[in-house]
This record gives sequence, C-alpha cells and structure tokens, in this order.
Amino acid sequence: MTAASPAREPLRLHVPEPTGRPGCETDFSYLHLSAAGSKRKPPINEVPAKTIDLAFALIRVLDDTGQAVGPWDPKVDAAFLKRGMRAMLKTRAFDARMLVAQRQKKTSFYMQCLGEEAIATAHWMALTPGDMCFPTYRQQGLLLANDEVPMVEMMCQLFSNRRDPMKGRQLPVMYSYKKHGFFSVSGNLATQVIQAVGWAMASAIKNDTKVASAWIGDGATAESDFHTALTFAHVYRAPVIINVVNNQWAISTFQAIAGGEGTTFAARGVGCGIASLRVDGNDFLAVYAASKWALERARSNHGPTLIEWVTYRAGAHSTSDDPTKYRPDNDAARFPLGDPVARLKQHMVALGIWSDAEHEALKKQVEGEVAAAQKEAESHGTLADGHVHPASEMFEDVYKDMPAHLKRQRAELGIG
Amino acid sequence: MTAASPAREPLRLHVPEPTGRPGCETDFSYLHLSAAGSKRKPPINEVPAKTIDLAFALIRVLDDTGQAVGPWDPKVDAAFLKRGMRAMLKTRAFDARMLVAQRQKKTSFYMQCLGEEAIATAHWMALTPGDMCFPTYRQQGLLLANDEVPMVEMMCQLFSNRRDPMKGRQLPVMYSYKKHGFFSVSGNLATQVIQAVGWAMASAIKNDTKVASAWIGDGATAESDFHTALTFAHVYRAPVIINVVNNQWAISTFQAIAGGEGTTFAARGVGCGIASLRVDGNDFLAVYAASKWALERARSNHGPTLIEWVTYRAGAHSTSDDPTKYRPDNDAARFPLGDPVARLKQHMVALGIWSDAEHEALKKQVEGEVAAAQKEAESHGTLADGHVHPASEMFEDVYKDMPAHLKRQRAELGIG
Amino acid sequence: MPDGGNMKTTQMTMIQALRSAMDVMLERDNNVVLFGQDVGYFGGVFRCTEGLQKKYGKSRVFDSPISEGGIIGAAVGMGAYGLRPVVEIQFADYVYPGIDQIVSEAARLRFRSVNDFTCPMTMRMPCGGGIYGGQTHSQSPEAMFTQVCGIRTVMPSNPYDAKGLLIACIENDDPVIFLEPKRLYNGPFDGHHDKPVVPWSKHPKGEVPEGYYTVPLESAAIVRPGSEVTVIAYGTMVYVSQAAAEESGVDAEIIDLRSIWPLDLDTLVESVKKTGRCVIVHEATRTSGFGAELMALVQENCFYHLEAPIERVTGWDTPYPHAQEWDYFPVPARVATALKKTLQG
Amino acid sequence: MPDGGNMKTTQMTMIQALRSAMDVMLERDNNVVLFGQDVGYFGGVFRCTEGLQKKYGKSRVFDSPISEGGIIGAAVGMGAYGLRPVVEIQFADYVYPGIDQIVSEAARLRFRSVNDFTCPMTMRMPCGGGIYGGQTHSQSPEAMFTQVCGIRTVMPSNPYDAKGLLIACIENDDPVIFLEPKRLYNGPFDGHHDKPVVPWSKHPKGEVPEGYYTVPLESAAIVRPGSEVTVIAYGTMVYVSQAAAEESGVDAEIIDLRSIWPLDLDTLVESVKKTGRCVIVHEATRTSGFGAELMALVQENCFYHLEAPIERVTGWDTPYPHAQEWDYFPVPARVATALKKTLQG
Ligand SMILES: Cc1ncc(C[n+]2csc(CCOP(=O)(O)OP(=O)(O)O)c2C)c(N)n1
Ligand SMILES: Cc1ncc(C[n+]2csc(CCOP(=O)(O)OP(=O)(O)O)c2C)c(N)n1
Ligand SMILES: [Mg+2]
Ligand SMILES: [Mg+2]
Repeated sequence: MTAASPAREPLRLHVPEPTGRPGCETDFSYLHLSAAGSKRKPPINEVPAKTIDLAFALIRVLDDTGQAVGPWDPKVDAAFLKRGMRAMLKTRAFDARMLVAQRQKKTSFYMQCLGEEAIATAHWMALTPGDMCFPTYRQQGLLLANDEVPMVEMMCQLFSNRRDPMKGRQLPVMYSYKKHGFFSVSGNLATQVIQAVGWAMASAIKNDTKVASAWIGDGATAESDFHTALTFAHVYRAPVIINVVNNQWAISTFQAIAGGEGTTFAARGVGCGIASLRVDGNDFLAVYAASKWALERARSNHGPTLIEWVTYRAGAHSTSDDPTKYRPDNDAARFPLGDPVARLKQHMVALGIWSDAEHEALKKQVEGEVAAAQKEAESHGTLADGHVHPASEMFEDVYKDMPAHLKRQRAELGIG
Repeated sequence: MTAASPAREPLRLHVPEPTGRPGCETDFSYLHLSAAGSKRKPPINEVPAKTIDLAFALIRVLDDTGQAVGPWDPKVDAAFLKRGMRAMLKTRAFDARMLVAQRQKKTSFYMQCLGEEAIATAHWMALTPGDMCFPTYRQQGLLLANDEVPMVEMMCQLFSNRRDPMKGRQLPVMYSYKKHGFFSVSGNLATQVIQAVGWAMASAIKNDTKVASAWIGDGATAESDFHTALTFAHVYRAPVIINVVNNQWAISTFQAIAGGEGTTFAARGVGCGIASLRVDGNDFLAVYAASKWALERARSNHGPTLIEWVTYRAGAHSTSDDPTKYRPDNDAARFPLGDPVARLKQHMVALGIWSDAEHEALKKQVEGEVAAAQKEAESHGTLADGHVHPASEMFEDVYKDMPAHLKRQRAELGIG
Repeated sequence: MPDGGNMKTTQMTMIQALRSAMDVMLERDNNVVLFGQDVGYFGGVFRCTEGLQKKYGKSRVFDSPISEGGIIGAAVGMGAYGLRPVVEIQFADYVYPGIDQIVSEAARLRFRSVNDFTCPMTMRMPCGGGIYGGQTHSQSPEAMFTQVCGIRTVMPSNPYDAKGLLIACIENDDPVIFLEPKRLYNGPFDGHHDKPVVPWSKHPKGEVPEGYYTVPLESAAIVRPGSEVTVIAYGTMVYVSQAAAEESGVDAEIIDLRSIWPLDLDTLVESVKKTGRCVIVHEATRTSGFGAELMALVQENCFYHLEAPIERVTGWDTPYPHAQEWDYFPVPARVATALKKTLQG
Repeated sequence: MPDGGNMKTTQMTMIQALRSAMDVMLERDNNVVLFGQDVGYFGGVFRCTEGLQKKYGKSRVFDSPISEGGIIGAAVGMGAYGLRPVVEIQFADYVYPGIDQIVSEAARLRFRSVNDFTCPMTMRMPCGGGIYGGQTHSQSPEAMFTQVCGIRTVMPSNPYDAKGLLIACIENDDPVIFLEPKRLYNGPFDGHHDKPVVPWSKHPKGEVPEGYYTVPLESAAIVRPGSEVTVIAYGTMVYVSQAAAEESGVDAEIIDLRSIWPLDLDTLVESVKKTGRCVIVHEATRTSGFGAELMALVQENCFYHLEAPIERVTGWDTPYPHAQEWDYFPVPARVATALKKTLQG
C-alpha cells in the first residue's frame, strides 16, 4: 500500500443534468450531429470493431434542403415515399385520436409516439414477412404502417371492450400480433430484447431465414436485460437488430441519466463486439437504409447490429405524465433534427412528387379512416361503459389446461 | 415490408470454440498482444472515448529480456520489488498448502489463484489505506500481500474451525476484512461490482477521498450486475476501478463464451463512457502502474476506470474441477505472457538486485511462515474434526437484534 | 418524543406523510440519501419526493438509471460504506430485476460477514391494485420477501402509520422492504370503486405530527375490536375488511399487521384465542401468499381454540387483469361471505 | 408406452436418468435444445448433459454465458419461436438474476397474449443441501416459484421419477421449474451423513427404463402407506421421513409430492382425512416456505378431521450455514420428534 497522498480536493458526486429545464432553453449541441451524406456505408460483413466511427457519428440522408444525399440514400421510388408518408400520417392521426379518447375516459391509458413516427414505419417497410419485432409500448408504427392490421381491433384493445383481442387482460397499447410479426408488448422494460435474441438464435438453430428486431428506449438500456441481449447476440452471432430509440427522455429523466453523457448508446454495441450505427431517427430515408443494411447483414449470417435512432419524444411520456414539469415547453420545436413528417414532405415536394394540397388530402383521408375505425370500435363498448370480457376470462390461459385450483377459485367467484 | 429476398444460405448458430482442446494445442494468437513499452500513457484526466486504442491494445512494461520499458514503467525501487516478490511467493505458497489441506479434507473446498498472483498483489501495493476492494473468490493476493492480515486467521476461515472469524457460516475462501479494505466475498458472481460502485458513490457523496476497487472474472462479466456497475459508475463518475480478470476460462468455458471474441472486455468500458485499459496481468510492473493511474484518476474526481487484466488461470477452477477434461494439459506453460513470478524474477536478476539463491531463500521463508500458520490454525480444529462454531451461531446476525421467531426456532433446536 | 403524542399536527395524505418522513430523516441524519427513477428533479411519479432535491441538494436526493438491480446493488454498497440509503422502486411490479441483490446480498451481508459489513437500507415501493394498472402496476409481492431471512417487510395503511413506520424503517439497521398501497395514497379506499373517493382529510389517521416520531416495528394494531371472528389484514384490505364487517353485521376484530415480517404474533394469537375464528385477507394471489404463513401460524398457535376452518380471501391465482379488476380485487362482499361462513363453521 | 412398464431397464443414478431423459427428448423432438453454463463441451458441473453435445451437435446442446437472466430470457424467445428449450441453472441458489424473466415474462406470456405466444420450457436446477455447499450451493427456493401463476414446479426423489417427470415436463406446454435435489444425485440420502452412502443400484427406483416414458404431473406418490399420521414431503425429505418413521416406530403414511405446484390435492386430503394428523417436511426455511401453503390447504380441506396441530419440520429461518450444516438440515430425529408430538396432540 501507498501512504495517503497529499491533500487534494475532496471527492464529489456527479449527477448529470440536461442543458434545458422549464424556463431555460436547451442547448442541443450535446447531440453531436454530422452533416447529411457525410458518413461511409460499410459492406454488410463489416467487422464490428471497425464500426466505431459510425457509432459516434450520425448517419443522415436528408439534408436541410430536403435533398437525399450520400452513400446511405436508399434511392426508393415515389410510390414508396407515398406509402411511407401515409404510414407516418396514419400513425400520427391514430395517436391524436386516442389521446382524446383517453381524456374522454374511453380508454384508461394511452402512449403516443409523436415525433418518432419515421422509425417504426420505415423500419417496418424494410422487414420481410416472417421477421419478428419485439417492440416496446411506443412502436405502434410497426402495426399502423401495415394496412393489414385492422385499426378497429387495435382500438378494441385500447378500449378493453368485448372485442379486445387481449380479452381485457392487458393495459391499453400492450398489443400482440404474431401473424403480423409483432411480439406481445411487456410492461416490464427491456425484458423483450433478450427474448428477441433467443428468437433469433432459434431461427439460426432451425436454419431458417427470419430475423428478429428488438426495440428498447434510451432509458431502458440501463436495465440488465439490455446487457444480456448484447452478450448473447454477440456470442452466438444471432440474426437480430437491436434498436435503441434514443428520444432523449425516460419519463422525467434525461438520456444522460441512462448513460448517454460523453458516449453514445451505439458505442455500447461496439464494445460488446456488435456492429453499431447511430442514425438520424427523424430521417425516413436514413431509417429505411440503415434498417435494410442491418437486416441484410443479419440474414447473411454476419450477425447482429445495434442501431441507435436519435429522435425526440415530442409528447408526454404517457397520459399520466406532464413534461412541462421537467423540460422546456418549446423543446420539441427546437430539436435540431426536426419533425419526421415535415422532413419527408419537404423531400417529396423538392422531388416534385408531392404538394401541400396532396399532403392535406392524405391527412384528411387517414383521419377519416381513424375516425371510422373508432366509431366501429366504440360500438363494441369501452372500459368505462363496462362492455368488457367476462370475469371468467381471468382464469383462462394461465396454464395451457386449467388446473384444479383455478377451477375451484373460478367456482368460488360464482362462475364455475 | 419487402418481399422475401432471393434464396440464400440458411442461417446457422455460431457457437464459439477455443482454439485448443485436450489433445490439440491452443493457438494463442487470438490474444492480440502488443510489444512491451509500445503503448502511450495518457494524462489521468483523459476523455473516456479516447481510451479506445488502449482498450484494444495491451499495456506492458516488462519485455522478453526482463527490461522495464516505455511510458508505463513505474520506476519503483529495489525494496519495492522485493516486497512485491514476497507477496507473490507468499500467495503461491499459501495456495499450494491449502490445496493439499483440502485433499486431506481439512477444508471442504479451496480456490487457488495460481498464475494470477501479480494482479492482486501489485494492485494492493498501489492502494491507499481506507480504499475498499470488492473481491471475488480469487483475490486472496489482496490479503496475502498485506502482512498485517494474519494467515492463521485466514486458515481458520478455511478450516471452518472455532477461530473462524466467519463463524463457520461461509464456504472456505469467503473472507471478509473490513479493516483491511477487503469486502465480504459473495458466492454469487458479479453482485459486488455494483456494490463497489455504490460504495464509491457514497465516498463521493461524503466528500471523502477513498476509492473503491471492484473485481470480476471474464466469465462473470456476462452477469447483469456488471452492466449496472458500468452504467452507475459512468453516470455518477464514481471513484471506482472495475478490474476484469480475464484468465481465459470460466470453469469449463472459454472467454469467448463470455463475449471475448472479436472484442475485448476493456472495450465494453469505453462503450459505456468509462476510461479503459487492457493490461498484461502477468507483468507486475504494468499492473502496478495501471492501478496507480486509475487510482489517481478516481481520486482526482475524473471518474472510473475499467482495467482488463489479461492472464491465465493456471490451476483448476476450484478443488471440484478437473481442467484436463476441457483444455490442453500444457496450456499454462504455453501461455504467451508467461508466469508472473518468473517474469518479475527475471527483471530483478537483470537489475542485479536478485539471485537464484535469494529467490530460493525467500520461497523457503514464506513456505515456513505458511507452514507455521497452518500448524497453529489446525490446533484450533478443522471442519473434519468437528471443532466448529456451535449451532447457536446460526441464529445470530440474521437481523441486528434477534426477532422472536428466531428465538423460538433456536429453542426448538434445543439450544434456546 | 417517539410517539409524536404532543406534537403539532397537520392534515396529510399518505404521500405527504411519506414525504414528511423522508424530509425529517434527511434533516436529522446526513447519512440518509434518496434515489430512484424520477425521484430527483421531478419528485417521483407519485410525487413522494417532490421538493426534496431542491431542499437537500443533488448529492442527497437524485435520479437514477432505470435499473432496479443497480439501484438496490448501489444502495447495498452505500450501506456498507455507512450511509442509510432510501430507494424508490417505481412500482413493486418492477422489483424483480433487483431481487438477487435483495435475497443474495442485502439480506445476508450482516450474517455472512459476521457484522463486518451491514446494509441499513429502506426500499420503498408502491404496491397493490385498484387503479386499473393492469398486471404491471398492481402486484402485491410481499410473500416473496417474507421468505427471505434477514430483511423486514412493512406496509402502512394510513398517513400517521406511514410516516411513523417509514422513520422507524430508515432508522432500523436491517434492510427493509417498505410497501406502499398506492390505492391508499389519497384516501382510505374500502373496495367500493363506484362510490366517491373519501380523502384522508376526513379520516383521523390523516392527522399527522409535523416532526419526528416513530411507529414501532413488529407491532400490529387492532383497528376494530370485536368478539366473533379475528380478521388479519394489512394495507388496503384493512378498509375492505372494515366495510365487510359493517355490511355483514359480523362483530369482527380487525387487526392491521403493519409489520408483515417479522410480525407481532402475540396480538394475533391473543385475538384468535378470544374469537376462535379467523379470516385472513390480502390482495396478493392466494397460493403461497402470505396468508398461507398466517394460516400456518394461527393453526400452530391456536389449534385448540379454533372453532371453524380459517378462511382466506385473496386475489386469484392469475396475473392481475386490467378490465376485470373488480372481479379480481377482494371486495367487501367477498370478505363478508367469508366472515359469515366462518361463523357457521 | 407412457409408464415404461414393459421396457428394458438399466440401473441408473439420478444423473444418468436425467441425462437419459434429455437424450430421449433430443432424439424424439428436434425442437428440443439444451443450454446453460458448462453444459456443452464439458457436460455440466454435475455431468448431467455429458456426451449430449457430441451426439446432437453444437446447435442443439451448447454452453452459455454466465447469465441466468440471459439464459432464461433467451429461452423465452426460443419458446416463442417454437422450440422447447431445456436450460440448466448451475445451482438453484443462482436463479435470482433470472427471476424477472420467470415471473414477469415466462409465466405470463400465454395469458397476456391470449395464446398468441407461449413458451414451453424446462428450467432444470440442482437444489437442496447436504453437501457442505454453504449458503450459495444449498438453497431450496421452491416456495417462491409456487407463488408465480402460470409456471409449474416439480421435484423428483428418485431416478425413475426423475426421468419420467423430466420427459413429462419437456413435453408440457407450460414453463416448468425442475428442481433436482443434488444430494440424491448418487443415492437415496436419509439424513444420516455419518453413515456410508447408499448407491441407487441398491434401490428399486434405480431401475430405469431405457426409452421413452412419463411420470404424470400433478400426481403424488404414497411411498409408505400408514395409518397414524400423514407426512407430506418431497425430494431428499422423502428418505429422511422414511428413516424417521422407522426410527420412531410411528406408522406414518409418507407422501412424495413430486409435483409441488400445481399439486395432487386429492391424495393429500384423502390421507389426512384417514390419519387425522399431518407433518410437513421440507429443507427450505420455514417462514413462507411451501409448508405454509401445504398447511393452509390441509387445514382448509381437512379441518374437521384434524386431531392435532399440523407440524412443520423445516430448515431454520437463517441463511444456510456451512459448518453447522447438520444442525440446519432437517434430520430424521427432528422429524421423529414431530411425528411423536403430533400423536400426543
Ligand atoms: C422494469 C421496469 N422499471 C420501471 C418501469 C417504469 N417505466 C415505464 S416507461 C419508463 C421510462 C422508459 O424510458 P425509455 O426507455 O427511454 O423509453 P421511452 O418511454 O422514452 O420510449 C419507466 C421508468 C417499467 N415499466 N419497467
Ligand atoms: C450467479 C452465479 N452463477 C453461477 C455461479 C457458478 N460459478 C462459480 S465460479 C463460475 C465461473 C466464473 O468464471 P470467471 O468469472 O471467469 O472467474 P474465474 O473463476 O475465472 O476467476 C461459475 C459459473 C455463481 N457462483 N454465481
Ligand atoms: Mg426514451
Ligand atoms: Mg475467468
């Protein structure tokens, strides 16, 4: 041992703070942006350790004038862009309506993805049938981008009514759609990421071609299952994409409280031996291109990719939250990566394939679809009016076959 | 969604394998060594992300001829080197004796640190009184380097006898020595690393000057508490060193099964925003220098350091293990970083401050000390001869004050 | 003044009472620190720590990463250093990633190190249902903790007890699980979800001393004396049982455990020996719920006094449902049925 | 041939029987995969999976990182994909980092997704004491699992049952905790640690069919018929109870639960109604151990038949000690005392 060293400053605890708080504007320079088109696109079999540059940079396609630039430009056609725009607008319209429905007590709870629409929708457009997403509660875009998923059914889940496919067992937004590649949403953070890795390992064990896509928020990366997921994905080179949606906030805590200060969430992947990208999540084209790259990599036996999507949670955390208590009111408007809908619109207008009028018309159209779906869903009842699945549903599916003790308990409740 | 892509190779599961197995010699090129003296020594306030080069390299001081070279040479004096040599030889002698004692059933279990002696002993020499180590079961060197810790007492713990300071409650090797900066060893892997971070945070909260030193094996880094430790250490810039002892094996599994393939354990630290070093753990001087650097950094409010110590578990995992079942017999002898005792000896001889005769004399001396301690410890009994703490000890210290139900149970056992 | 008897009192909700307990302890002992998800700047999703960071600074009251294992593990280390950490787990449903640190570490540190290291710490967590929270915001995991040797489990049922017990727990040298029945945060809820909410200001136990006082651990309270049957309850079920007694007309003696484990066995045994009958009520699932242990203790200690089988009224052995909440929740009618049944036994 | 009745048999230890069960299932169903710490190349620290990687390849039988949460979480995902993972937790004492994936995920996936996703998986883990393993290699955590709705908990007490139950568990569509009393791996241990070890080759249940057969879940076995008192036990305690019955001369009816939860209530109730007395024996700590639930069930179902208080013989409410192992372990003498006491009741 060495003797105690000469007197020095005492230790002190560092507690990270966001640069902005109510009454004090955010300095977004902490984001370390890169110029659109400035980052290389490596081959899909890139060595993980070599992606360190991309984990500290920001991959972007759309520049400030709405041009698609650089090696990551996916060069998609007009029809594709219109489908993407529709998916984003539909998602936004759905969220807006359901937020109102919650205030009207038609549903007990709701969570919107305002400002983050590009990520789930463009990612979904890059998937192949059979792939499986393991979402959090904020990836409704994976369902709403898919016109085969009936919005009425989703709303019945939100209203916990007699047609709720989850039979009233789950909180609103906890959908499950196996046939649409959407794993049952867990209320417990991060748990589904290692499950996605296990699912991907199973796909590899069975010599299948399917890829898993796991989703997690910046805040939830602090949970241990994020670590076990990275470890298992790396060790077994699982065909999985680990999507970290860094929307800067986890309820009231800034992303630095989750460990974002002085590093990136993408960098964690590289440390664990996983190819990692940090991508502009409000850039529909960048999201699509990066997703494609990672899916191709996984499907070709080159292993997992971690993608950090940089975005901003423009709304409240949930209907139980009031963000004006902990962050500046105008934060979303000042976020340097803008709004994903506005940015894609700018691009499409610049290409000459879109106009304000067309945009408004599409908005109206999807709002109409959402309204019609809501009308139909409400005709099946809501939690408030008590048109819910019967109490006997509680005892079903706890086990594959109902054991004797649950039959006895059901009888005790008088519904035996 | 995109249509399924054209036929390609099916997915397959990758399961890492060591290059050597019984009957097939190991190719150690996977270790990616660096030449002694070739790596830079950054200032103690280095930005964590900038240590990425050191996380993928190997910091070494002693070269193949026994010269101390490069910026990490701690330039210690002869007395210091002799103390270091004594600490290592004492540790080795202690282990050898206790291994025999286990075979003679004087203790139920033992774990040696053969081949890893430089790490704990040199690290201990860099600590300051008041610092707290949170060790695993293989850091006996932290105690044996310290001549103030009575070996007799350690052996009484191993023999579970009437003088066992742990009162027979704990398996052998699960020491606890608060006054010597040695936290109670847990049988559960990785749990103590986040505790070390919490202890360090407490030191910072109290504006103290003490640093925590956490210890974990390569295999155990897969446990979730490693992740929570990295996250909390980074977020709060805790004054802590996270020592990852990469001895290539975790019982029968190779370090690649813990995630060492294509990356390093040090790289995980950088990803999490922690300054990280990869260091030759069989090089006494490199261990001392790197420990000093990290301690200085922590004590100066610059935050945590992760150090990956590259070494080799030369013995069996524990007395319950037989490594010839899963790795080549001659692996330890062929390990490119050699043996820590032999390397320090070579250095001291090259310096002209040591000789074969002095070495043999010191070995004899410490063996004598160990033998004498054992004789005394055995005079207090062993588990085998039943001279253990009484059954009533079981009921003490479960709570600060014994609750009524434990008094009733003690009475039921007939010792109330 | 350990019982707060002569102190100035104010009307407080349970949230305010808990906040006041932490405020008092932060003031008295600068080894007390508070942290957890959203507890710092924002003051917690239930606002229990509101204003405390501002008052005591960021090194004493701070936000933590979303990692229950990390929160509890760090608190163990802080306890070993000499602090008295008070941590918040946002919902008891989310404690499981921290279970290993509780079971394998906090609970055994004193024992395994023979007092060399200890970790006095309090783990606060809202529990229980009644708020349409579904399976991840409604659980009552107390039984799991009661099996862990070396920790204490406590659950208050009113603002006065909440403050006095929380102070006692923070001062206690053992690790403590402090369960807060969230449906009681704003008023004594008796299971009639369709009736208007009654605020704490209408309840005598909403009158809370402003300063320091404690409610002793391992001491149960008889909240309604009675002669026909003993009801053992805790948390929200105390009010449900009271409503059931009134509605059924059964003269039940209702005991609020307060300290779940270790507990005040004498009060239970004395009461059951007097009444000869016993009903146990808890929100948690039935099988291996803490009701099982209570039933075991009662039958072990009062066998020859029992005139009817002990009854359990509990949540069902299913995950906590969302839409069927009021079929799952042990409502007064179910408790009343058990009371009457035990009288016939 | 579900009961293996006419099959060729061999003498097996419990380790060999477990290995044989996995071998049979790997052969029959290529959705079965095995993984865990050290289970691949080496074949497990207790050698239960020895030779299986060689036989079935590295994608079916493989080593895993040291992460119980990762092992169980990955298995949940594999189950959701359609595999039947069988995972090994090296010691039940180390299951806690995986508890969240068991409680919050595996147990509820079917329920919460309304059968959209399920996870048939078997989690094997050695449990129990008697090997001088100290607090981290001796625990019996079964009670914790029995409170979790949606999973099954099973514990065999001999090679024949071990194989038949393990096959039944692997084929079962619910997640199953499969606890292996490690002190029984090599022979039926009756608690007399100072007597020579009896090998399975000397025991009729060491004779095990070579091929496929199952022992049904939720079915208890009466291992010793008797008239004076019912003993409910499982795992190692089955032999301890048998020794106690012999040594005390009490004519006990000894029931080996085999399936701990859900369980075979009828067999218990019928026996207690016949004997009027009941002793429950388990290695786990007492408070909120599974004995509490068993006691609750017996008193709920047999109250009017009981002639004496039900007795519990259990581990003490302390961490499992190392040197005092035989003071902690429920030895035959302690069970015998309880048997005699209940007869006097
Ligand atoms: C295990 C667990 N702990 C705590 C919570 C409570 N909780 C729900 S969402 C949330 C914040 C998550 O933030 P982030 O991961 O960034 O996702 P975002 O909401 O921003 O999409 C918290 C703390 C939970 N659901 N599960
Ligand atoms: C939570 C937990 N899981 C499993 C084990 C069993 N176990 C004890 S040591 C060990 C290997 C650890 O390897 P490593 O971390 O590399 O340390 P080393 O033994 O090489 O020093 C295992 C799996 C344990 N003690 N705790
Ligand atoms: Mg977020
Ligand atoms: Mg190792």
